[in-house]
This record gives sequence, structure tokens and C-alpha cells, in this order.
Amino acid sequence: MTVETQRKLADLNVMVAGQGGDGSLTVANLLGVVLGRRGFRMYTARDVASRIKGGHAAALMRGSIAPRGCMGDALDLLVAFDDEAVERGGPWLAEDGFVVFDASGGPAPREYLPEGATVFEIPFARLAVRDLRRDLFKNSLGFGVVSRILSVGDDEAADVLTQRFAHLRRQVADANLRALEAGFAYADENGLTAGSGPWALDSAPNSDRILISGNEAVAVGFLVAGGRFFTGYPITPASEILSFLERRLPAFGGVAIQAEDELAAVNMAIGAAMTGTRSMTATSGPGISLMQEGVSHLGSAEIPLVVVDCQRSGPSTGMPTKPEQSDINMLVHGGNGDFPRIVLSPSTPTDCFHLAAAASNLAQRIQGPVYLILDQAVSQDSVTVEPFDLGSVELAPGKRLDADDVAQLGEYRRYLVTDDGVSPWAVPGTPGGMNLVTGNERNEWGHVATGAANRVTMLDKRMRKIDLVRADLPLAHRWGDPEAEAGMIGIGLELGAMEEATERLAAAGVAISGLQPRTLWPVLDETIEFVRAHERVYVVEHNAEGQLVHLIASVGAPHERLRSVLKYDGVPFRPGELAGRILEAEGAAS
Amino acid sequence: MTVETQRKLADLNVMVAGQGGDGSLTVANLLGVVLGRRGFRMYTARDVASRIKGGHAAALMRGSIAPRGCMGDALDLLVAFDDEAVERGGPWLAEDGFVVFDASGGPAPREYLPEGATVFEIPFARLAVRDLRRDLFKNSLGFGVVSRILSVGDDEAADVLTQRFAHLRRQVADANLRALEAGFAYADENGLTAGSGPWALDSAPNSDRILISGNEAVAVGFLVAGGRFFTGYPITPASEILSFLERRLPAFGGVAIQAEDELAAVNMAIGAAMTGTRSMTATSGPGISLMQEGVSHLGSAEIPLVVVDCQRSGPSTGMPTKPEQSDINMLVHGGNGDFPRIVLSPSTPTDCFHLAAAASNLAQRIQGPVYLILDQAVSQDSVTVEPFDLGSVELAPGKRLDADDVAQLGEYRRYLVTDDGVSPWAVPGTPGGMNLVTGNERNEWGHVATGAANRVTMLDKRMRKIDLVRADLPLAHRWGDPEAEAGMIGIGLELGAMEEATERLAAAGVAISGLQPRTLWPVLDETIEFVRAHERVYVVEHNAEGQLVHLIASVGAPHERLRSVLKYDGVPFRPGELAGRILEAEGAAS
Amino acid sequence: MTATYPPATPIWCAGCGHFGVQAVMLAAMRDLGIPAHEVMVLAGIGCSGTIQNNLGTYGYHALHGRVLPTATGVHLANPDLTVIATGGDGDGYAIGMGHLVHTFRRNPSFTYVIMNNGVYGLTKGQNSPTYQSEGAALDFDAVSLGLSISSTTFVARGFARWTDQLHRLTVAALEHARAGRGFAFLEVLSPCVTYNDTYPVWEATLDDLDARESYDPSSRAGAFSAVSELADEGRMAVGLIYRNGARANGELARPAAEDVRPDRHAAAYADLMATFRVRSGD
Amino acid sequence: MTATYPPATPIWCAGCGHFGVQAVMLAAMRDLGIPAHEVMVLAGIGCSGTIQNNLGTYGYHALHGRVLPTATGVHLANPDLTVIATGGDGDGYAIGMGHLVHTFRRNPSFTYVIMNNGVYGLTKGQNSPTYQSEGAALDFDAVSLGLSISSTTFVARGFARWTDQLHRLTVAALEHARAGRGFAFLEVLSPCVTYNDTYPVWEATLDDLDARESYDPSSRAGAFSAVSELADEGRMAVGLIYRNGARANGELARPAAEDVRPDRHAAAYADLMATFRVRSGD
Ligand SMILES: Cc1ncc(C[n+]2csc(CCOP(=O)(O)OP(=O)(O)O)c2C)c(N)n1
Ligand SMILES: Cc1ncc(C[n+]2csc(CCOP(=O)(O)OP(=O)(O)O)c2C)c(N)n1
Ligand code: SF4
Ligand code: SF4
Ligand SMILES: [Mg+2]
Ligand SMILES: [Mg+2]
Repeated sequence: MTVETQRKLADLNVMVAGQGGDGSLTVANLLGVVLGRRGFRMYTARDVASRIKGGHAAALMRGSIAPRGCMGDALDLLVAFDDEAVERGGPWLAEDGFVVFDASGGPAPREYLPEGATVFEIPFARLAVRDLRRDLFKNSLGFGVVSRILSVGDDEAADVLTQRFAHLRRQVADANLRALEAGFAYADENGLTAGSGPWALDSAPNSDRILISGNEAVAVGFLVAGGRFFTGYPITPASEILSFLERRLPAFGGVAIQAEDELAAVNMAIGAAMTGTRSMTATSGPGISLMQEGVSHLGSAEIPLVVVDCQRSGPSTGMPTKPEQSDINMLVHGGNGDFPRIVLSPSTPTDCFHLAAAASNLAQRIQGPVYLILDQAVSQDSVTVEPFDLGSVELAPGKRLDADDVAQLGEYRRYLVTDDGVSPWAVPGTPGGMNLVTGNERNEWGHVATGAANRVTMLDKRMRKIDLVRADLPLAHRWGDPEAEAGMIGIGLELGAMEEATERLAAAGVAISGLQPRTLWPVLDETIEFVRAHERVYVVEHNAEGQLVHLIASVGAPHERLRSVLKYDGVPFRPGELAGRILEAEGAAS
Repeated sequence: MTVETQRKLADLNVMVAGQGGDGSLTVANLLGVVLGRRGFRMYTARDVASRIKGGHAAALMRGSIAPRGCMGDALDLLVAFDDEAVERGGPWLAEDGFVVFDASGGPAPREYLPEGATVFEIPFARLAVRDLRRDLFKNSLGFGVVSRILSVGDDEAADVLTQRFAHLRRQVADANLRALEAGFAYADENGLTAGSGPWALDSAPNSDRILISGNEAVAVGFLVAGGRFFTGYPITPASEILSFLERRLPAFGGVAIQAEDELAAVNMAIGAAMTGTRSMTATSGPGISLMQEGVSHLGSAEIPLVVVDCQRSGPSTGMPTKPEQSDINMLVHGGNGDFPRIVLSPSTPTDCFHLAAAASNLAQRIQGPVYLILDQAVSQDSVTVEPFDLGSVELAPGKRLDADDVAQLGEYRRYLVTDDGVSPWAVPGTPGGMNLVTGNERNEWGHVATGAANRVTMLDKRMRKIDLVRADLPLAHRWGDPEAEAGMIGIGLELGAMEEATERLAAAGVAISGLQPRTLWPVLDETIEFVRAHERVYVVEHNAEGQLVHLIASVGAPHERLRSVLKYDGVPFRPGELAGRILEAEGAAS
Repeated sequence: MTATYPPATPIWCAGCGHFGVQAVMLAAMRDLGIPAHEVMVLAGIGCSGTIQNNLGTYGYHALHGRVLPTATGVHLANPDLTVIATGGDGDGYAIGMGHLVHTFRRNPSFTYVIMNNGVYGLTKGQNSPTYQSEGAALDFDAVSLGLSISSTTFVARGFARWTDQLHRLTVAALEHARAGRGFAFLEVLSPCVTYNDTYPVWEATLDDLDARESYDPSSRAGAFSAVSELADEGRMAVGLIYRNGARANGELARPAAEDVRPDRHAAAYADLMATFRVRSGD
Repeated sequence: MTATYPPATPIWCAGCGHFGVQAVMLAAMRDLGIPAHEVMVLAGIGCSGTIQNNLGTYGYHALHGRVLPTATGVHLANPDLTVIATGGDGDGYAIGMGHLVHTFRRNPSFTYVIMNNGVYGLTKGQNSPTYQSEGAALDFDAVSLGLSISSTTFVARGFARWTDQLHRLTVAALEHARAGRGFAFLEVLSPCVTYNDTYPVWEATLDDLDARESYDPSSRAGAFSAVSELADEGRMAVGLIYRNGARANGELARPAAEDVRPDRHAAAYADLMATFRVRSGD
């Protein structure tokens, strides 16, 4: 290979895979630093079996100059530490992709690889550096080869590696540097000379950016919006919110607590919320199922709480590490009885941050439950975004009464019937504000009351609260050609693929107008109007029933215009795949 | 009053009311016997506060020659043991109604009564019979007056009373007879002479009938369909199913058990169901909320179970003794993930019996969850119906394998992918049939498997099971004029009022075609077609959101034809009230 | 003075033990001089679960069985409140059992007054886990359970009819919790006259440990044997059964008192944000 | 022979205590000569909750925390099966705690083998209720809890590395349950080498009651004190801690074996129907 054939890359898809016990798959992180220095943005994901050591684990990474919200169509580079990694990654490899393979146990299983792929089989065992842990060694060695493929300078590679191990013992860093050099040596033997690999990385002006996952962004949004009490119970893919807040809340005077189960989690949060503390709990589908009684109670007793659902593949225990959007129905329709609730649906980490803050404010304003619905990819994939605009978060306190306010009233009734449905609220501890909170139907004082007229008054009062905030509910994100005949709707992890597919479709002559509703419930007029404004609307969902289609149709969007584009195999859409599905359907449509 | 003005009654609405502690409100039962002897059918309901002694309690009874499924528009007779009884019953009293009032504490509060009402104020205290318990005494005395109003012969009244107390000590019966006579004496003083009261009861040929509530009918249907394991946790208005089966199942070799909570209830039932025993659990909204994870698991792991929801007013603890239909959304859409389920919705006790049996069979056939959705009125009101046709119940065993069947197979896979989606099932204990059951996604053997292709295969397999039974799902009950422009849809407690309202509307020149869907989920084509076949369809529901409207529209019924007729005050529709609502809407429509 | 809700008239049947509980709760709060607005009474669902309506304090009607986690949440968010959880045996010992054990284990500083009548009063008399058929042994005793958990700090049992002792115990429980010493568990034997009238049985079989000169409530193992021995004789211990001097909590966070004006924390938020910064390598 | 599912290879990390549990379970079933098709192993969710895949018996993967009610349902519906519930400490002592107490209380005749490692292995190492920070006392001990319930009949604890004893205990537990004597509770200290390697701590602090000549496992109060005393010294009891000779169940119903042909019961059904008949007064 010569420099002449060097390809300039502005979009690189990489998979580093092996057994979970093979360690931290650090190659991806090292490469991330290299890309970051060149102004690339990252989209990183993990694909792990829901078990501990010994299960297949893959780090997926896309580095691109353009902002991207999903993995690309094909892998350019596969670093594979075992056969299974090739078996899994191979089918995704680009025709001209590169494979770096640990050949200690034999050659790579070529049958899974495209013909045109270039494979570097490295006998890690022979190159073993005695005093190194094998997994770290592998990664540094692999990074050496990868940096040659990408024409990263040897010095820069060494520099990145040194930085990475700076916090460890000197010997570790040294040993890894030796491993890196072993990688260079192997590369030399195989014609990959320094600085002149087959590919070179493009670059773009850099700016201050953060790499953050949706779960982390939700936690930050909650905190910045004044959230000070969090409960959780470990569950994939929600646990990071708990662990992040356990680490961070105390410094802000807050409390994060691991409950004994999800019932305790939601009820502890209810208790805290009643003191006026902004509270949140987070879980995944099975836990949300367990919280249904609590959420109905929030709606009835008028208690503000944010409940986060990091959806995974269901039903039941399902596939804990795989993304899905099959709890939409439950969030919008679950729980016993009629009660007001709001369901917000973010997509990017930035959106997660803002909607977490919005959810916190809305919960206070409606004194009721606000769901935040994520999916495993939104929750756990980390994406490069601009730092969040912390100053943009304002706190809406809702109708709260302090001792002075109370003192000015002739009488104080917790469930006062008001025009907007919200009753002024004095929290426990407020002198003179004593009141009764209950999940039974009650009169204004909070005493149980079952009279027919009172019942209607109270239920209507509660429902009115949604109208109060309706105009402030987060509006949809739109993209594409608003004049297009065909529309596309989707939420959460679909956004990245939908936006990129729209570009491809435009290139193929198919115009698409896109809508990512950020408020799922109540269904906003903008959503129904969007459907009415297009001849056909593709509703892209990760579930089997077309839950979003049902939801939109249930409130009056013309059912016959809605076309389900479903996927429920636990794998995100690749943009090309989605574009293909639409193209096919459009072929049928026209 | 003379015999000339005597009115012949074929439809009598009675309320007997007082404080719960006032005893068993036996007047209603005694009167029931009188009516029964004349071939009347009964519709009986209770209206109680959700607390123990001292709360207001009312027995409502309608006796009619025609079969009726609800209380009538107005009360003909109010037996009131205190002021509150008049306050509550008064507004329902017919213009020419009668009131028998315990005036020990003063005169009846006339302001709650219509002008034309005739009030008998009986100073129970003065007439007190020393050796009687006051509540029993009251009832017998009151019955004396009532029997005179209705021109029941004194001898017959005494006979009915004697029968009623036959199982008690002789003194009790005697004392009550003396109280009855005191009632007669009071009547004599007030111009109500024997056998010639203002009203007389019509009669009709009698036949063998039963008086049974929906809860009891569900329990009987379950038992007759081979149900042998039941779990419950006390909750209004479902507890009668538990207590009935606790009493009755053991004699049939079955087990009924009070669990420590609803989570245990559904999971114990899951355990029992896995042994091949036909199992069921029953609860109300809050309990259903707690069972959502379990129901999703039934759908995933493929375990047959019937889950009964006796709906009460929500949200949260709500109004436990009041009817509502606000869990429809949760049953159809609750639980995490996509899974097959069936929701059956009976109305009359007869329907409860048949659908409980059908549910049991369907659960076996789909190896999954089948909900039976009742409401407080359907659950607890007792109605006169023909004895159930026990012989009509046939047992569909589903795809079960015994040891011989297993022995003939080359290999046995619990989750074998089949055309109809149902995998043959060997229950634990079957030699050679060892298998793995899980709520994780799995391969045919039952081993956890998360591959994309397997996932799709397995999910599709599960969903196919609904198609297998679709043609056998219970069809709707229809009434009215099928050619009418206007349709009416409703379930559960609405049926009685809808049918009677339809008669009234027909009389007023408005033709209505009625549909009571008995399968709510999947929404059957007949339902969508029914909507398409009518210009406008009134959907009568006891909830605030129009859950049935949303449900039907979500799967493609034209939303613009659906008109919500909602009620959520905890009180059933009276037929005239419903007819009025429709008439008004029709006025607007035409 | 602003008028707040009128305390309700109890809805209990005449003779119900819960009346006794209400009386001592009011008396204890008065004795300790706790202002009503600093008290939050949380109740389960049941006949017992209406007591919070009758007291004039802040009151909350929890979900069935969830009064303990809810009370824990209130306490953790605002430790300055005097939190009193209440409820019945169905609520606390059937559906709420898991939370009871975890509350003993966590030992948060609030009081739990549980009214044990062996039945589900409100739902019309079904047996609870502490229902005792005539002559049969009691399967489950919460006092023993509490004593089996090493982080437990306060276990007492009273009888609704023995008002003086019950009053003392209630005061002691409130003092324990208010001093930050941990979870104060007080079971009250509170007969349901309508469905399970246990007044006579309890009058006959209760044994007052407070009356024993030699009884040492500071030994957990000792308390356990005393209670077990009595149980073997078909008797039941009442009194201050176990109290541990240790202080449960160190300094507690006070999230409800936190000032959450974003500007106040702006710098700290920015620092947090910075931890996610992608090193552009400079 | 019909081929059934191939038992899975354990997915546990090398050195995980759960391997030891699996080995003794297989050995105990073999020793007792229980045919695989008569055994149903139910498991919670967790690393521990994969053991049922590896044994060749009927296997069931319960919902998290619900393995005990499910096992109770299986046992009540078909008492002829040998039912073995299994799971981890997160499953059994956190979310499943309420059911544990109720299962002790009900005393159904099946075995529960709970693998305690102080952490949630599967979800990557969060603390469970039995997590013990260095030097601190254990808040919660299920053995003491079991002993605090008077209907308890069998409590044992083993250590995954002490295979001989664990084997004996497993056989004893199975025998207890299979003889209809009630709920056989066996906690196995089963270290998680990845997130909480407690082998050294346990090797150093376990105390084998089986090895004490004088120890009498038939006294509940005695067992409680023995366990408490050790705990006070920072040690932990293992062995057959408590076994009660009483028979738990009388004759049990066998609903799974019931013949449910409607014709067989026609007369009884009709009789039942008749109880609802409205007397037409004849
Ligand atoms: C989830 C749920 N299940 C069941 C019920 C019905 N329920 C109301 S009160 C109660 C039990 C009351 O018994 P207890 O706690 O002993 O109180 P008591 O009435 O005896 O004072 C039950 C089961 C409910 N409200 N919520
Ligand atoms: C309702 C619900 N909540 C949370 C989870 C996530 N979860 C899976 S396993 C587990 C705990 C496992 O710990 P343990 O029972 O101790 O088993 P180990 O892995 O340590 O053997 C949790 C919380 C779940 N599956 N279901
Ligand atoms: S039913 Fe029992 S517990 Fe309820 S109020 Fe009456 S006596 Fe008290
Ligand atoms: S993570 Fe821990 S419990 Fe899980 S398999 Fe590994 S060592 Fe065992
Ligand atoms: Mg009780
Ligand atoms: Mg564990």
C-alpha cells in the first residue's frame, strides 16, 4: 500500500469485541482520544450479554465529523479478540474493511468476513509481554496496529497511551508502551509503515464538547433542575442513573438511595416528594410494571414525581441489554383509573438533559407524575454533544405556599378546587398548613368523600391540570422537507437513523418530512396535524405491536395514513437499513 | 285509599337504607321472597361506604316481571331507618312513591322528598319490643307496613317471615312475628288495611331460577371449567370470589389460598398453572397494577392463567365500593413489552359464568394470560337468571403432552416453533419431558438467547397464538334495531341500562342498534365493522377518558363516528338518564 | 388563625381498639409539646389507616402496605419532621412485610405504631398473618422478628386497653425516634370487636415485662428469650421489650431544606459538566 | 429416549461460589435417587438464577424476588414434585424479603437454597442487604430471621467452599421437605469473586455448629442464642442450625392430579348451582 491509495476518512465505524473478561476493550477509548483530537464526534455503544465474565462483549464506536446519532451502516474496522467477535462483527464489516484479530488460537474464521476485507492476524501469545496483564496488553498492541492503519503518527499514539495510563503505576504505563511497540513491529512486518497507512483521518475545527450518555444526561438535568432526592433499584439499563446520583447528589445536599425493590423505590420517592423536595426514580420495564400502583397514586393524591423508564426488550425479563420501545402503552395507559400524567420522550443526550429538567418542572406544576421514556440505546450509548446550556434551566416552583402565604388565608384546603385544577400546596413542616393527602376520593379538606357530585368535581379538577401546562409541553423536533408527501415519525433511538436515512432518501429522490414527538402524552395537536398534513406517515418503532401508531390513532389521527415500520430484534436500525425499508415501501406507495 | 285506586305493579324499585350497624337490611330480602313467589325477577345492589359499622348502607332492589339488568329510574318504595337514608334515597323517589321512616328521632326530613310522596313515620321506639334486637325488630316491623302497601296478605307475610327465621331460635321467630304484627297494627291505624293497599303486585308464571352475583358466577364458571387453584388477596369488590372458592374448591380437590399480597397471589397462581392445574386469581384495580409484571411474564414465559379484574372507581385507592370501567386501558395495554393477551368482558351473571369458562379454556389454548374484566356492579349486584347450562361447558385441554406422547418424540423442546405458535407442553412430573421455562428471550430449548433472528422468530411465534383462537373468541351481544343509523356500544354494567334505554328511545322514535363486545382485546372485526356500519356510535362508559373509544379507534375504527357518553361519578346509569343523554345528543345530531 | 381541616370523627365501631391508640397518640404529642405542623402521620389502608384524619397534624394515607418506605422517604428528605407511620397488621405484616424487615435493617429515625387485631377489619374480617385460631400457636410475631435483626434499636408492644402503659410506650417511641436513635417499633394489640374480639384472650395471656424488676430491655438476645419463653407458655410479652442506646444516624442531609436556585450552584454544576468534557488534546 | 434440553454450561466467572452449590445439588439429587422429571428447580433472577439451566430437571426462571410464592404454588398444586427454589441474596433478601417471611410462616414442604454473596452479581456489584463493609457488623442475617418465626422447621447454612458439609446439608434439606416436614431453608455463603470476594473473610470467621458435640439443633431459642453470640463476636454460624421434627402438612390436596372431566363432577356442580336457587315458594 502506498500513500497514493490512502483514503481520507470523515466517518469511521469501529467494533472492538471479545469476551467480557478480556477487559475494558480499551482500544476503543484510545482511538476515541485520537479522533477527538481531530474534531471528530463520537457515538459509542456497547453490546453485551446480560451476564458477567465470559460473555461476548463489544464496544461499538462511530467517529464522524458530522454529528451522528447512531452507528453507521457498516464497520470499517473490527478489532476481534476471539472467533465469536468475528462471527458477530463480520457480517457488519464493510467490503473494504480491516480486521485486527488475535490469532493465538488459530486463524480468523474467514467465512464471516466479506471477500475484500484485509485481515491482520496477530499472534498475541507469541508477542506476549510477561509482566503485563493480558487484556491490557492486547489493547495496547491492537491500538498500535490500528494507529498504523489510520496513519496516526507513532509518537501521537504513544502520547495518547501514556496519557491514558498516567494515573497508574509507572510499570504499567511502560509495559503498555512496550506492547504498543510490539504492535508497531508487527505492523512493520506486515507493510503498515508509520504515518502512511491505507486510511488517514480527516479533521475539523475542534470545540469544547462533552461525551455523555442519556442516563448521565438525565441525572444531570434532574440535579440542575433542583432534584435532590432519588431512589432506584439496580436494573439494566437504568442503573447508571442510580450510581451517578449516589456519587453526586450528596455534594448538593441531596440523597440518593438504593431501595429494597421498585415498590419501595417509588414509595420512598413519594414520601420525599411530599416534603417538597424534587424527587425522581428510574427503572426499566419490569420495575415500571411494579410501580404502576404508585404512579396511579401520584395522579390521585396529587404528588409531583418524575419516573424514568429506560426501556429494554420485553416482555417480562426479556433481553435486558437490548433496546426496545415497547413500554409506550404501559406508560400512557397503565395504572388503575383515570388520572392526569405526562410522558416526555427525549432522544439525544442534550434532549435528555432538557427534558429531565422540564419533567421536574412539569411535575411540580401539575403536582403529579411525569414519565421520561428512554430506551437502552438512548440510556447507555454515549454521544459527543455541545456542553449543556446550564443557564437555560429555570425552576418553576408550582403553586407552593409558605407559612406567610398560609397565614394570609382564611382557611387552607389541600385539595381546593381551582380554575386551573392545581391546589396551592403547603408541605409538611409549614406552620398552619396542616392537611390530609390521600389516594381515596376526597373533599377539598382531604377527607374521604364518595358523593357523586364531589367525585366529578375532583376528577375534573385533576384532569384540568394538563390543560394548564399543555401549551408549555415540549414540542417535537422536526427535520427533512416539510413539503414532502411522506412523513416519518419516531422517538428515542430512532432519531439518529431517521435523520440520516432522510439524507439518503433525499439523495435517492424521496423527500421525507420528519417528526420526533418529545411529548408522547398527551398527544399534542402538532402530531395529529403532522399526520393530517402528509399523505402517508411512516411510524418507525422498536416494538412489535406498533404502539405509537395505536397511540396516535386512538386520539384521532387518521389511521389509514399511518404505516408501521417495526423492528423488534433488539438491534438498532442502521441508517441504510431504514432508508431501504422506506424506499421499498415508497416503491409500493407510488 | 280504596281498592279502586290500587295500582298493579310489574316493576318495583325499592331502597332499604340506614346505618350499616342497623343490621342486615332484611326488609329487602323478605320482600324478595314475596316477589319471587310471584314470578318477579330481581336485580339487587348494595350501596355502602367503605368502612365498617356506622357508615351509611343501602340495599337496592328492583323486582320486575321483565328481566332487567339495572335499577329503574326511580324508587317506588323507600324504607329509611335514619335521616341520611332519606337524604340519599329521597332524590331518587318517584313522584308517587312511598316512604316508611323510623321516626324515633323526629319526623322525616321532607325537603329531600318529592311533593307527592306518601310518608309513614313510624316511631319504632314506642313500638319497641323489649326482647328483640332492635335491627331485626325494625326490619320485621317495616316489612309489616311494606306488605300492607303492596297488598300482600298478612298470612303470607307471616309465612315468609317464619321461613326466614326458621333456622334461628324459636324465640327470635316469635319476637319477629310480634314485630310484624306491630307493623300491621301501625298500618291499620294509618288506613293501610289488610290486602287492599294502594299497590298490588302483578304476577307471572314462575320457573326455576337462581339469584347470583357476577363474582359468584365467575367462581362457578371457573370451577366447572376445571379450575382447581385459586389465589386472592382481600380487596373490594373482588373478595367474594376468594371467599366463595375457599369454601367450595376443597370439595373438588382444589386449593384456594389467601396470599400475603397481590404479587404473591399472581406468582403462586403462576406456579400452580405451571403444573398443568387450571388456575385463576382475582383482584381489583390496585391489585391489577401490582400484578402487571406477572401478567407480562405469563405472556413471555407462556403460562396459562385467568386474571379477574373487578373494577372499582380509581385512580389509586379511589372509591372501593363504587363501579367504574377505568382499568380497560391497563388490561389491554399494561405490562412491559409486547405480548399476546386476551381480555373478555362479561355483563350478566350468565355471561360471567360462560366467559369465566371460556377464559379458562382460552388460557390453556394460548398458554398465556386471559383477563376477565368486571366492574363493581357486575361483580356484586345479584340478579335473577335461569340456572346456568352446566352441560354446555366443554374443556379445551390445549396442546398437552403426557409421558406417552413425549416418549414418541425424538426430542422435546418446550418452546418449539410451530405454525400456530403454540408449543406442546409437558408439565413437571412428566417422565422424559424435562424443560426450561423463562421470562427471558430464549431458544426452543428454553435457554436464554438474544440473537436477533431468534428473537423475531420467538416473538412472532407468541403473537401467532392469538390468530389461532381469534375465530373462537366470544362474539358481542347485540340488541335493538340493526338497521338504525345510530349505534350504541358499552360493556359490563352498562348493558342493562343500554337495553332498557333502547326500548325507551324506540318509544320516542329513535332507533338504536346495540353492541356489547364480549372480547375487548383483541378488538374483533365485528366491533370495527359495527362502527363503520353506523353513522354515529354512542360509546357508553364509566370512566373519564373514554377508554373504550380510544381502544376502538386505535385499531382503525373511524374516530369521527364515535361519541363518548361518559359517567364517572360512581353511580350506575339509570335507563331514563341514559336515554335522556342519547336523546339530547340525537337532537344535536339531527 | 388560618382554619385547616377539621379532624374527623373516628369511623370505628364502638369498642374498637384503635380508639385507644388514637387517644395515646394525641396525649403523647401533647406531652412532648410537638407542634402539629411538625408532625406527619402516615397511615396504611385499613380501619387503622384512618387514624391520620383524626389528629390535626399533617396526614397521609399511603398505598396498602407501603407506609414504611413512604415514611422513610419523608424522613430522609426532611429529618426535622416528627414522622409517625401507622397502620394495621394486614397492612404491615401481610403485604408490607418486606418493607418492615428493611426498615428495621435501615433503622431510620421515625416511629411506627402498628395496630394488630389479627384480621383485616376494613375488608370485612379475613385473617391476617397474626390471626390466631383458638388453641393454636401464633405463627408469626413481629416483636421476635424485630429482635432477630441486629440493627434494630427499639421494640415495644402495648395493649389498647392498658392505656397507661401504652401512653408511656408511645412517648418512649417518639422520644427514641426524635433523638435520632433510630426506628421505634411499637405494636399495639388493638382488638377488632366486629370480626375478632380478642379482648378476653389478650387480657388473659398478656405478660407485662415492664412490671418485671429484673427485666433488662437493653439485651437483644435476652429480650428474644424472654419473648420466646412466654410464647412457649402460650403467653405474649408486652412492655418496652428492647431499646438500644446507640445513635442511628450521623449528621443527616436535609434535601427538603436545600436551596435549589440554580445560580447558587452554578459553579458546582459547571464543574460536574466538566467531568464529561472530551479532551480536545490541546 | 426422547432428547430434552442440553443442560447449559454455567456462565459464572471462574471461582464463583455458585459452582459449589450446583455440584452439591446434583450430588444430593443423585444420592437420594430422585428422578430428574420429578424435580422442579425454580430460580430467581441473578447470576445464581441461572443454576436451573444446568441441571437437567424441570427448570423455571421466576420473576425477580418471586421465586418463593411461585414455588409455593407449584408445591400446593402438585405436592408429589420435589420442589427446589434457588436464587441470590438480592433476589431473596431485598425484593423477595416479604415472601421469605411468609414462606417461613406457611411452612410449605419444599427446599430453598439461597446463594448469599452480599452483592448483586448480575447487575454488576451493587450491595445487597447482606453486604458487609469491612469491620462493620452485618445488619441482617436470614438465619436469625428464620429462627424468629415460630412455625419455622428447618434452618441451615453452608459455605460454598466447604463442600462436604454443604452436601450433607443439602441432602438433609431435601429429605426434610420431601418427608412433608415443611420449608427447608438453606443459605449458602457463595462468594462473588468479581465484585465481593468474601472467601478469605468467611474462611476466617465461620464457625461450624455441626462440629460442636453439645449443640442441639432442635431448640429454636438455643439456636438463636448460639447464632447471636457468634454474631456478637463477629463470627457466623454454619451447619444444621435448627430442625424441628413436626410434620408440617396433613394430607394435601392434589389439584394437578384432579380429573376435571365435567361429567365426573356433574352432580356436584348441579348441587352447587342449587344453592343459588330462588325459592319459588311452592
Ligand atoms: C393493593 C391493595 N390490595 C388490597 C387492598 C384492600 N385492603 C384495604 S384495607 C386491607 C387490609 C386491612 O387490614 P389491616 O391492615 O389489618 O387494618 P384493619 O382494618 O384491621 O385496621 C386491604 C386488604 C388495597 N386497598 N390495596
Ligand atoms: C423487577 C426487577 N428489578 C430488577 C431487576 C434486575 N436484577 C436482575 S438480577 C438482580 C439482582 C441479582 O442479585 P442476586 O439475587 O444477589 O444474585 P447474584 O447475581 O448475586 O447471584 C437484579 C436487581 C430485575 N430483573 N427485575
Ligand atoms: S371492623 Fe374491627 S378494626 Fe374495623 S373499626 Fe370495626 S372493630 Fe375496628
Ligand atoms: S459476577 Fe459474581 S456472582 Fe456473578 S458469576 Fe461472577 S463471581 Fe459469580
Ligand atoms: Mg387488622
Ligand atoms: Mg447476590
